[in-house]
Amino acid sequence: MAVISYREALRAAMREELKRDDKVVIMGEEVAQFNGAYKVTEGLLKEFGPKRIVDTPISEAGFIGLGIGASMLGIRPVMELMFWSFSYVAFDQIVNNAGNIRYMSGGLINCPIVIRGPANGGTNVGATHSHTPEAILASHPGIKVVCPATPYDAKGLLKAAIRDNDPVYVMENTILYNDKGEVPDEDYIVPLGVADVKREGTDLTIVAHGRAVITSLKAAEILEKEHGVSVEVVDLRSIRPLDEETILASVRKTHRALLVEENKPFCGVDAQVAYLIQSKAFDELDAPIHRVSSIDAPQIYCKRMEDQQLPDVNRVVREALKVLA
Amino acid sequence: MAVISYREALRAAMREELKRDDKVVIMGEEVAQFNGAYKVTEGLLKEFGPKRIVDTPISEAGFIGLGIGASMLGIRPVMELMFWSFSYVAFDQIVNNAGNIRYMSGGLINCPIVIRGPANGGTNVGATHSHTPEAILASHPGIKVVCPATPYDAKGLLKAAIRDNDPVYVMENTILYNDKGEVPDEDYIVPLGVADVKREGTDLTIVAHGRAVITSLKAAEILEKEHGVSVEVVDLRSIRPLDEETILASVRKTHRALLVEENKPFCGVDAQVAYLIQSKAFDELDAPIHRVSSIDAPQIYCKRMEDQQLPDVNRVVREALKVLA
Amino acid sequence: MAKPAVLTHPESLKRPAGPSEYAKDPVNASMSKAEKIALYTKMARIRHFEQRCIRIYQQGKIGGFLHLYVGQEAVAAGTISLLGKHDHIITGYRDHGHGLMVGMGMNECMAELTGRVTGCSQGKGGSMHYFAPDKNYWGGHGIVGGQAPLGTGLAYAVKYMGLKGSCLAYMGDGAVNQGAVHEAYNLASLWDLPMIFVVENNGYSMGTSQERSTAHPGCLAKRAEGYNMAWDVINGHDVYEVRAKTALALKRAHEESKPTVLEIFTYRYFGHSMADPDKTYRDKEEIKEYREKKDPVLAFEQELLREKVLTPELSLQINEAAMAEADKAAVFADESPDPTVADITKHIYWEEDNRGPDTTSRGTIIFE
Amino acid sequence: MAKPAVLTHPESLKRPAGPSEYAKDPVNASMSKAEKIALYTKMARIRHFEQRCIRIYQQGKIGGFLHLYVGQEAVAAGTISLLGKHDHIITGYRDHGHGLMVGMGMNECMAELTGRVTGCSQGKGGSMHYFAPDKNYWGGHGIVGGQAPLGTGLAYAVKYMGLKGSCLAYMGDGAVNQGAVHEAYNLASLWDLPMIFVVENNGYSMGTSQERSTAHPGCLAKRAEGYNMAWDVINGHDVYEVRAKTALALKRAHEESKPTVLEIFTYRYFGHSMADPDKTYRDKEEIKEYREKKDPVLAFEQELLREKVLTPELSLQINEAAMAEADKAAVFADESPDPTVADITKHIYWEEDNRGPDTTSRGTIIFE
Ligand SMILES: Cc1ncc(C[n+]2csc(CCOP(=O)(O)OP(=O)(O)O)c2C)c(N)n1
Ligand SMILES: Cc1ncc(C[n+]2csc(CCOP(=O)(O)OP(=O)(O)O)c2C)c(N)n1
Ligand SMILES: [Mg+2]
Ligand SMILES: [Mg+2]
Repeated sequence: MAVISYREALRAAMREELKRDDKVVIMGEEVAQFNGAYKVTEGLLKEFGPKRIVDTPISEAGFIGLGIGASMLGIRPVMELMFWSFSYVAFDQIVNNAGNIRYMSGGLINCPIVIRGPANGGTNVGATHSHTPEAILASHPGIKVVCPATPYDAKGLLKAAIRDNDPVYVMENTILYNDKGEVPDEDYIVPLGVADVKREGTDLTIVAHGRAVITSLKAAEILEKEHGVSVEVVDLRSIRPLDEETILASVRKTHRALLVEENKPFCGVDAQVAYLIQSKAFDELDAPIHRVSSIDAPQIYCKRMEDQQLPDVNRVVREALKVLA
Repeated sequence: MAVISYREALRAAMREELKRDDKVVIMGEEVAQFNGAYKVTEGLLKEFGPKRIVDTPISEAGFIGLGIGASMLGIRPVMELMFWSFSYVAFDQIVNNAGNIRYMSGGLINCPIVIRGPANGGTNVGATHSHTPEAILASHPGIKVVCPATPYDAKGLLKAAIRDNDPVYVMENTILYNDKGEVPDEDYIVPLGVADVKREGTDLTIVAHGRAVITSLKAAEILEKEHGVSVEVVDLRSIRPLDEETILASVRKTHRALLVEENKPFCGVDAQVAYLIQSKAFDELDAPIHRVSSIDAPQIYCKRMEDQQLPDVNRVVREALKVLA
Repeated sequence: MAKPAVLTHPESLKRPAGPSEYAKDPVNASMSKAEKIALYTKMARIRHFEQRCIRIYQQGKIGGFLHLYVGQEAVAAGTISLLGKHDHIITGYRDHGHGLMVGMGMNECMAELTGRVTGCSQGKGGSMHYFAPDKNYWGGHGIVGGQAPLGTGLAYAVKYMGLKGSCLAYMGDGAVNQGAVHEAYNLASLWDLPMIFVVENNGYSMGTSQERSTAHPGCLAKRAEGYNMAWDVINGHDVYEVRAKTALALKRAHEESKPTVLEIFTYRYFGHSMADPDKTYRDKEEIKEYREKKDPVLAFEQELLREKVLTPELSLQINEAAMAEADKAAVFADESPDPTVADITKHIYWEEDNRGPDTTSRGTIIFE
Repeated sequence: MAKPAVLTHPESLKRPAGPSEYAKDPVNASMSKAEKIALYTKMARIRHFEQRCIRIYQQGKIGGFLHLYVGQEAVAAGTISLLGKHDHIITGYRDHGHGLMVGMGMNECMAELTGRVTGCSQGKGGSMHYFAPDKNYWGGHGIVGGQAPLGTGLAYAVKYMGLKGSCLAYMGDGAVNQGAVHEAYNLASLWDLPMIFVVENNGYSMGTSQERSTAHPGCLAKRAEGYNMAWDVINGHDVYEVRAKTALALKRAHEESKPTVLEIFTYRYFGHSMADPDKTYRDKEEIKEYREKKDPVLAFEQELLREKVLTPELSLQINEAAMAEADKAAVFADESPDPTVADITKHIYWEEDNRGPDTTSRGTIIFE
């Protein structure tokens, strides 16, 4: 197994799928000649040429709508949003066109489209560029959403997404792009809807997704070392479909749950997970479920404060101790 | 007190505020000459003239952005979206411009804008026209959202919204437009963030908003008559701000909660309410919280099935009995 | 800058319909008698289908929107009659005429309106959401202007696959002010896509006359120039003219892979939808004048009578057959079953509808 | 339709800067010596402020984006120097130049970049989000094109209040392909708003040359014709030309309440943002040519030296003062405190920031 970065893992997923299926097209702002705003698509233009790797104007509604239309005829566009925040100017396309057309046509049409790009705070770019729309998109039936936290998952989920015949929205995290991890050389996918127990434990379940998984793993370490608490960390990986069984199995074991996400709290993914747990494992719970989310404000610019706004290791540890109290 | 319709109540709110403050402008598609797609603004053009009541092209991003810009200079636009579903083509304006500009300017700017219109299913118009975005909008700090269920609340909340110095999004329901109720002749407002106990009871708390309140009240009637159960119905009225105290006070009294909304279940408003209750009244709960939402699919066109897809009285009764079991 | 004369809905359009100047255009002259009769038959079928829908609506069998195409038949008929195997179409919510033109049956169309499982979209789409991808018809879209980027994507796919085809995206005169349309214009022109944007200018978007919604330099199609794109304006009351000018755009798409904007002047006789009382924004007189002097179905009938392609008897027969077909479709719709509650959660995801040993997607995807 | 010759970035722009043809234009000829010196000083201040920012960025004190205005100074300087009490401006994320031009201090601007509470937006907005509403400056917007409708709303408000004013909304050459811009064009023209859309065409949107992003009929401003709107193109290396032609648009706004699109050809010397390695999409030679032959600050300096308004000594003094001011601002930013954790939840809602006996809003509005 090679050790590669999250960025390289995403690129490898695209390369392999571009080779496997000539209907796969990479499209987005600056993905080709500029090699990607975050260099995720670096080198692809050179390798696959301008028919497969396509630069677009700054017209998200237009080019994403175009990609969805093309997908109806069997093209498999993998669209890059420079930031998922820009999905707000293409929201109608992303929800109504990709998410509803199968339903409204009584199953006559499907949209095998992937939209990917970073959806995260923590990079000192302010409120309009730091949205994390996984919950609001996943709240629309017809849509699938995944949030990889590691290079392994990034590659496996993106490959699964490209092969999936429904619209799959892949939310990455710029802060993870340089993170390294082991990634198999053989072809593999990570199926959608399968959570991953990233760390086993017995006293407390932490459910997280995206970079919050990394934060939670660090917190689990500290909780173990400094507080003698055995924490299980469940990485959702996929928001919709959601692996309810793995969450519940863990809670049935530990009887306590802390939910961590970098999203804002109101109606975040973890509101739904909290409802799930209390609804299906009510009698198993020894304490109320707690959540750690971003501090509930538009993303602040000041980097030092933004680091506080996002869930950090300290806050997770503190909140975990409250659940354990 | 006059008995007037929900539609008339909304119109009365706008008339009174148009008279009270000459910075108030009504703007939207077909609001003036056509008298409103749903006749909410009927007669206003005649009474106030074309400077105050303005028809727009079909350019939601454009005219809502324009309204937000005008509001920064002190105009108080009350924008009609023919359907809140169309907010998806103006999502960036609605979230980033109206919701974030105060924050990003460090408090130098505020946007006293109201956007109103129907956000509901049940009218046989299919998936793209039946979105209920109260949760996804309210999930963004910077935004306020209210969902009136009665003529009294419709008038009082809309007037409060117009006088509020922040962006307030008023989600109405076309099915309620003809509902009648008592509305005082004197000037009044319903403050944002205050829930209303629409029915008192001791055995079960139903939390609802929008038309689900009406459904829940009917269900409460049946539960009382046919099952001898005393149900308290809490109408949220306001989604953000949220009256957590009233919800918790009711649950502390009844020890059981059923949450009803016409939204889709994943990360709906009631996911957040469920989290709130289990977090702040964990020991008070005698049974898991249940939820009744729309069946989790894009809105179906077939009217008979759409009536099943939405929470109906039977489903609420059935689910209530489960919570009480 | 002086405001140029307004070209939209020019007075000339209202003159009594005479013989078409475009009868001798090669695409029309080359039509066989049978083809002409078939085209007329299709226009008559749209007319009668729509009129039959009114009754169904009035009987309370449709609760939502019903946007009728009566008066605009020559637009769908003229353009779609030219299309070949790799030409695709997509439109807005006023989509019945296009559906019948591509060959959808009246039964499935009628049953969709009343929400039956036998409807073209199994009762899930309704009037605004007809689809027949097997006939290159990609809907039926309810969000104004949303079809423009999608259609541009169909054209992109056709080009990507190396096929000699195109996509026609239809929209109204009000739709041209949606941002998505503008973005699609730029993409189609920038990437040389075989795309035809058809603006069906019926003079109104709901209750807003075109002059009240759109700033333009004489006509809406001319906006194409801002994107270095070809354009034309067409009298949409004359199906021959529609065919002649659309043929040029199709040629441009097929042979040069270049887009075009076509603005077709037309008129709707009924309100925006059946819910529109149609009292605030136009004169009854105006409607009467169009109906009497410019009706596209009658005009084509007259044309074909003059050409001796049609006889009054044959015409009567065609119209009666269309009415009978619509009546039968209404019965079919009435007698068809509804979808079931279990159907509500079908057709959301391809992977769920087609679960098999290869399906990799797991977990909960429908929530409670 | 033949593709017209591309007018954007015409070769003529690259000729060595000579005396300005527009020096004698009334708006320039009528300037006092002091006004000319003040204008030059402002341009020099922008230049030195931006160059000082580079160092701060390189020192790692800015983690996010930093989009520099170096090379484009004459655009903000020329246009904003003409504005009066009821003229408002709004722009995109390349917003420092505009901020300094309306009179923002270097201190608050520099401190905003490093996220200090003394910044113009209290460290909440950053480089892309400068605001000074007291100086009619409405930001600083990060979403490409989003400022166009907002600006149109400012123009609407000015007109609504019966004031003789306007709004200038600045955007880049890439921004013109956003739907929101097109919708704003239509609204501004349809409603006769005192609006000026300024397209700062610097030839590239990030790494995409203008030809690769935009289909156009020779220039971007010409799209205005599709909306029956006036337009003009301007050499943005000559601040006198910018003033002369903008003055006409302002007159149109003030006296006729009509909108204009102005396309101003300009050039940025640095990468799109400091994160752009600037290696894939243009030649170093191209940058060199612009810097050496067309620099707007140097050109204006030369002009004023020729006019004997400026002496080499005075110019040196002005530039040194600007550098010193920028240095001091950098120190100010360094020494300023951060916002606090408690500040994170301030400035979200006006009603919360201004709670008093009259506040009606209750309930939980910030969640955990
Ligand atoms: C984005 C959006 N805004 C508003 C509507 C409501 N609406 C439906 S049709 C229509 C008028 C469209 O007029 P036009 O484009 O001229 O088409 P026509 O109805 O005349 O065929 C409006 C405002 C919508 N469906 N989508
Ligand atoms: C809607 C949206 N899409 C993409 C971006 C990312 N982005 C920021 S600036 C930019 C290029 C804009 O170029 P141009 O309009 O020419 O302005 P310039 O940077 O040259 O001043 C892009 C793609 C964004 N901020 N917003
Ligand atoms: Mg129309
Ligand atoms: Mg540029």
